[in-house]
Amino acid sequence: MTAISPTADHAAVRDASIAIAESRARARLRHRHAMVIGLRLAILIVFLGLWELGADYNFIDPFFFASPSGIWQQIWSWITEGTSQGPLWLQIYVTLEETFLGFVIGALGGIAAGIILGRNRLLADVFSIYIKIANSVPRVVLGSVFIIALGLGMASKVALAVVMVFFVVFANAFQGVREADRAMIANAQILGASPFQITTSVIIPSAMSWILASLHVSFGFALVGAVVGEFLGAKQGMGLLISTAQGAFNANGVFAAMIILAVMALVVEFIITRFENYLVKWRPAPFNEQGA
Amino acid sequence: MTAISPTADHAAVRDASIAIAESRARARLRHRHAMVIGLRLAILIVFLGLWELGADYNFIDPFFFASPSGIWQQIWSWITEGTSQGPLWLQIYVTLEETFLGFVIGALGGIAAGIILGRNRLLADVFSIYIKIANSVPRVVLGSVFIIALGLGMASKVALAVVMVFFVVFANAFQGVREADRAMIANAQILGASPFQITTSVIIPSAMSWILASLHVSFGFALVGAVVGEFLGAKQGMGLLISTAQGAFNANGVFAAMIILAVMALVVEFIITRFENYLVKWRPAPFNEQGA
Amino acid sequence: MQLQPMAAERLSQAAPPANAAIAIDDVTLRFVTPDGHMMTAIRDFTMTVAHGEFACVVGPTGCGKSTTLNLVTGLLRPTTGAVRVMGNPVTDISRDIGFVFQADALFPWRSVIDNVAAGPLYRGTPKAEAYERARDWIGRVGLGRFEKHYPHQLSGGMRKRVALAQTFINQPKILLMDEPFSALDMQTRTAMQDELLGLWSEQKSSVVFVTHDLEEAVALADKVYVLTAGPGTVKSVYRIDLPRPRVMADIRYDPKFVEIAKVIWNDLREEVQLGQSRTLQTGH
Amino acid sequence: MQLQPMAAERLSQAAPPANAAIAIDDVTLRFVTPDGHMMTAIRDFTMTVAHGEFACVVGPTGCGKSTTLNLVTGLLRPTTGAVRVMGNPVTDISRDIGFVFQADALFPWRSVIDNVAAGPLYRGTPKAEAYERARDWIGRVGLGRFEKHYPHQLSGGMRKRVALAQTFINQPKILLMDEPFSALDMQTRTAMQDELLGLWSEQKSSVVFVTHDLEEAVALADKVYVLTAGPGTVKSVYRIDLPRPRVMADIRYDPKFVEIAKVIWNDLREEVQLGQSRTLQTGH
Amino acid sequence: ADKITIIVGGMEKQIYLPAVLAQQLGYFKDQGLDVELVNSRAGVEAENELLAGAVQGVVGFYDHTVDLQSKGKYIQSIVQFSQAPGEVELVSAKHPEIKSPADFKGATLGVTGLGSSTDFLSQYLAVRNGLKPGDYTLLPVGAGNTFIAAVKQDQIQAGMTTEPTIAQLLKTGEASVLVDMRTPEKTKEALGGPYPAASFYVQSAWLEDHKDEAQKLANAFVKTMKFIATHSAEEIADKMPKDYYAGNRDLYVQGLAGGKAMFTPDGRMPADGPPTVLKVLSTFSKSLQGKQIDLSKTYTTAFVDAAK
Ligand SMILES: Nc1ncnc2c1ncn2[C@@H]1O[C@H](COP(=O)(O)OP(=O)(O)OP(=O)(O)O)[C@@H](O)[C@H]1O
Ligand SMILES: Nc1ncnc2c1ncn2[C@@H]1O[C@H](COP(=O)(O)OP(=O)(O)OP(=O)(O)O)[C@@H](O)[C@H]1O
Ligand SMILES: [Mg+2]
Ligand SMILES: [Mg+2]
Repeated sequence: MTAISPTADHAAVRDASIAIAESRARARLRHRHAMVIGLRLAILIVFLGLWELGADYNFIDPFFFASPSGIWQQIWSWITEGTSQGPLWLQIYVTLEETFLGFVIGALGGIAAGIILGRNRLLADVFSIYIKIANSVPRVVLGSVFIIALGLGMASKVALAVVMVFFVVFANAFQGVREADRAMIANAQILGASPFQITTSVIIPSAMSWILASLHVSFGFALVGAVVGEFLGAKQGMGLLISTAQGAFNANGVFAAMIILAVMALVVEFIITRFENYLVKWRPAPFNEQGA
Repeated sequence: MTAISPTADHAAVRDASIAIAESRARARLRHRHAMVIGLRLAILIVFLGLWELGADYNFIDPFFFASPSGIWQQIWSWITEGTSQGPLWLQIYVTLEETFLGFVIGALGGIAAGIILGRNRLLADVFSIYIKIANSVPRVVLGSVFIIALGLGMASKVALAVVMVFFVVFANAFQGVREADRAMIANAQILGASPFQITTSVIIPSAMSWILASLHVSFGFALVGAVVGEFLGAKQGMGLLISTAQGAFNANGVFAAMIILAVMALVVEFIITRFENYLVKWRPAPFNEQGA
Repeated sequence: MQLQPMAAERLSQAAPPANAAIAIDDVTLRFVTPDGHMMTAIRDFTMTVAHGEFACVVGPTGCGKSTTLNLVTGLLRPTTGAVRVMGNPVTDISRDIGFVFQADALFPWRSVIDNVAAGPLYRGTPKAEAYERARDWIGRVGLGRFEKHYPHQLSGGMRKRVALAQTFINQPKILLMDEPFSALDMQTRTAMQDELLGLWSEQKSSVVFVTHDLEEAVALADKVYVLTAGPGTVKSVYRIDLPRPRVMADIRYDPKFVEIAKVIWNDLREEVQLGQSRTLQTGH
Repeated sequence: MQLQPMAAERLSQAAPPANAAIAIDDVTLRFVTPDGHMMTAIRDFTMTVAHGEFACVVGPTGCGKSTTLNLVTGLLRPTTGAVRVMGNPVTDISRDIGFVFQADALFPWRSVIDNVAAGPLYRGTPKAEAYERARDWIGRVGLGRFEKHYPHQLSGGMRKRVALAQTFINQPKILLMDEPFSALDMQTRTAMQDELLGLWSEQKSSVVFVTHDLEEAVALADKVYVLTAGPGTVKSVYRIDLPRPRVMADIRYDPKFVEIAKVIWNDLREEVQLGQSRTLQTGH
Repeated sequence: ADKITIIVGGMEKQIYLPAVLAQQLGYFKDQGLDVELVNSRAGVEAENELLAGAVQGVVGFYDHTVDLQSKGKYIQSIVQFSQAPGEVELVSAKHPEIKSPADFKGATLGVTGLGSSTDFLSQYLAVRNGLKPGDYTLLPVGAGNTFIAAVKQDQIQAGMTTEPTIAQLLKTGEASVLVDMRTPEKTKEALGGPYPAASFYVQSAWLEDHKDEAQKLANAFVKTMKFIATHSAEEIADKMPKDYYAGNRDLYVQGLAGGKAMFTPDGRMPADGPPTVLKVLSTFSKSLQGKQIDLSKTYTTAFVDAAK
């Protein structure tokens, strides 16, 4: 057998080249990040530019479709002078509160229902038909039913947000539970897990990416629910702002409110993504993104 | 070594007992099916019974919440005498056509966008933010924009159904693509699959249960979108029927229309489930449901 | 030399002794095949494992070994016949059992130590104690440096060792193992075998061990079941009366061992060839 | 007897011959561990496989064998160093390669025959021909009766054989196999080995074969790489000059075979023990 | 003839009844017109469609013509259906202390939507009775069920709405009439002049090139107005689709009998109507402030005058 310890020289060369390789990899990552941001901005600028030009030259009628500069003026005047219903931040706060409550209740309800029905075949067979019926009810009609039943306060908007969120989350949680690996469930069972422990330690983690996928889309839905609720009758909120602007043929106002809603959605989206990255850190990276 | 062929006697006994065991298993299945149907009906009857009684004794105000008997009379009169807008089947047909078109376009668009963005990290990083923005736009406001841009005809309802469906399907297709097993993708790649072949033969099949889960919930959404569109302005359709009934304080009419919508949703749901069972017949049954 | 096929055990239709740890009594199990027909996976299968007995199962691939283990755990139900564990009919998945699956069944979202500690935690062991025992077992399977790794960051053999630690830590009274060592190199395998025998003799547990390595089977077992090519049934049963404790590194050189292995090997080869010719006939 | 470690090959820092089928040149690969540190999986790894050469890789579990194969396929990229296949640097996943994964990578939604026919269909073979060839290969791996079954309806060994057929049917110029036969019984394994050798000599392909079974390695290979315990690097390389064609059923009784195996075994054991003591040290 | 599409801001609403009635009586066909009625309850939608040129006419409130002119969009009423808004300020039975708009101080007033005519009229009533904006709160509650629920839940103490919500609340006794604007006389009393409301209007630019169609439409509508003036509520209800009173026919007839007086007998705009509207609107509508409105461009009686 030959001596196989590498010469000290070679080890030093290797370590140096690894350091270089790693700093190169980091630089690549930074560069990519900058490119993504750049591209996003480019798209945004091109889009807004075309819109503004279109509005200026009347390809796009600003009476109907507003114009970026008009929208910006509207937002600025809301910020500085407040809206007809009071300060802008209050409108945002009211809508956000309704949305958030509706989102949390709807998501928890959807997850719970999804898990219970996903774990119990008989319940699923019996009840899923009723869930499907409920899902076919037009939300706008439900809106008036909620206003009749719950009044014009926050409750009816929250309820509308809940019904927007519930079905999406339910459908995914249900399917996520059904997709849980049967060998893994069997393993947990044999290791001594009670049905409840199986649910918490196997079913929920494996349905997690399903649930998270539905949360991404359903926060937007909760927002829509709250705004529609405010549309039907409210004292405060972004929905009322839109409705008033519509009534006054103020397209800039309508689009300005929608942009504020979009920013709200993006902020929450960012938080959900953070949460998701925390939860799924155990996940393998795709091949090729793996070695350092 | 001993002779090990079983005696003819024993083989006969075995075959007979297998036959018995199998017929027992079939009987169990039939019995279970009957029980499920029975339970569903029981729930329905109890629910309708309580509703009717509540309406009779005025716990539930039938002026707002209708009553099962009134709803039935309304449906019957629509069937026999037609509605103020023409025969009932025409309303159903109009709404179904809008819904169906919206569903198909939205679902195909969502699947395509989900697959493209799911397969291409750069595109996903750049565009997903815009998809999130779009998803936060209240559908009712979009409805007005569509009506301005597309007119009061079918197009605006279809567009509204599309935007109800697109985001749910997109979110799931996107995540489904991301979840595709990396070893399986690598295997296909090594076996010689082009990127397109990988998409069709690995990515789509493994994202299929994600996509199907979203289709289940999103047909209901498409229906809602079409109805909301009709609410905003239409000359035919179930949404107009609801709107007229609401305007005439005809709670029975509102609920009757919603029940018709639910039946439509269930029929389509049944078809989707059939399709799903066909597509996922390769799937392992959970343990314990496996042996015959 | 008492080396004799105990095929009588298979042929006798008398109920197995009530006090057996595992009793599979004349079981047939059929699956529905893709074309809607029924396929018999195992047929007229009878097998008894006494308390504290170590049984190995060998047989050609696809003959029904994993199916048999799944019957004992309750993951599959027999079409006809009865399966009893500790004298009770198997109705649900039993907690007395330890099962090392043939395929990977680790929890991918749990690190190595969380995977190994799962069993004790499920069974209500206090957290500190559970993790201490988990750490001990991780050391025993040689993964001390990988406590915090997730399963996808381990090699195939390492994952298998995590699965072993996960099962062993529960010190099950009944231990079922489906080709547990086939992904390990010879040296690690020997160490694991010693670990297994230690656990077994300490706990007086009953073991059913499926393997393709006949020498491994003979080295470990009290009793070796040879199955026929699928639909599987017991072809012969051999009692291995090599003295215990056995030292895995040395036992292969025992002449008695070599002789036993040869006899069983001849029996098995006959069966495997039969199975092969049968599948090849219907090849295309 | 020319049995000599060719360790010189490892130590030489000269670039491998440009005409080699596979050339791994002084590669180091590091992973990020869960606690954010870097872990070196393989280090200063150099390996050359000539056209038509059959190389086996043995080493303790977790030493980096699968990682090495993944480098050749392009699934992983080296941190430093270069990997060349057929003289070209590996930039993407190559279609010239056949790879039998260590874990299951069959398509669960495709029946056995659709799985096996996948490769030819991807490569544009007409459907009828692809299925005909698939049927042929299914027969060769002894699964004729299971054409229509889905993977979850097969036993572990059957699935592995489907994977083999899936790879072999492409008749790849470069064949990488990660413990392909460990789930098979001895008889089936021998048949598969013969099948592999037949394919190899017919196609003149280059093979890298990872196994834990040293005897299998010696029986099959032209060259055996022995790796050190992780971070893996080449410890020694042995050239096996047993005459070909080799008949798997008989070669184990060749005295030269026994001698070679013993020498390599001693070399390997030393390494495995080292690896074990190292992990046990840091055990807890 | 080309198809003419007309949006009706709620086909089942009694204030817009002439549109559907004309269709039911076949008057459009008699004129050789192919008219299609489209329902759209949101007024804004209707105007937008009209301005976008997707439809030819709208049946809606006259005040929109004024409002739109302030935004540089010209539409004009060619047939005036009503000379009273057909709206009523109702007061909840729970609040007998509110005896006139002067008692609105501290109250929450229900309106169908902010920026709607109920909004402006409610405020106008309050201001006319000596209150300042800010003394009361406006709450948009929609019409119909949600309005009734808001009264029941005491979320609004008073509110302005139209038939059949009025009849429904009066029937159950949950509210009573505070200010009635269903007849021209009472409207004059409340607002100081007639308040032209439901009307048929078209885009001015369209009118230029389609005098012929406009005339035929005016003919049909004027004939309808005459029919209404010469028939009882009962007879009119018989002509309407059943779904419009599916809830309760008696109620519908009763409401129609009470509200029939708001309709003009001949479709002609009352001369002192437009100034009243401008007065009400310019008190509150921000968009009108500081704008010069040419009322003569918001309506024309030329077609009604020529109607045979
Ligand atoms: N779900 C199923 N549906 C249909 N057939 C099945 C199913 N599961 C197993 N089988 C069949 O049952 C037989 C026995 O399978 P089993 O997994 O028990 O084999 P095994 O002895 O463990 O083989 P191996 O050594 O390869 O693991 C095989 O022929 C297999 O095809
Ligand atoms: N994604 C990863 N992240 C971190 N470490 C990894 C990852 N993949 C592999 N490793 C580490 O790399 C080393 C080599 O793994 P590899 O799978 O190549 O071993 P192997 O030689 O194939 O072992 P076996 O014989 O058990 O299959 C192991 O220590 C493993 O923990
Ligand atoms: Mg098996
Ligand atoms: Mg490996």
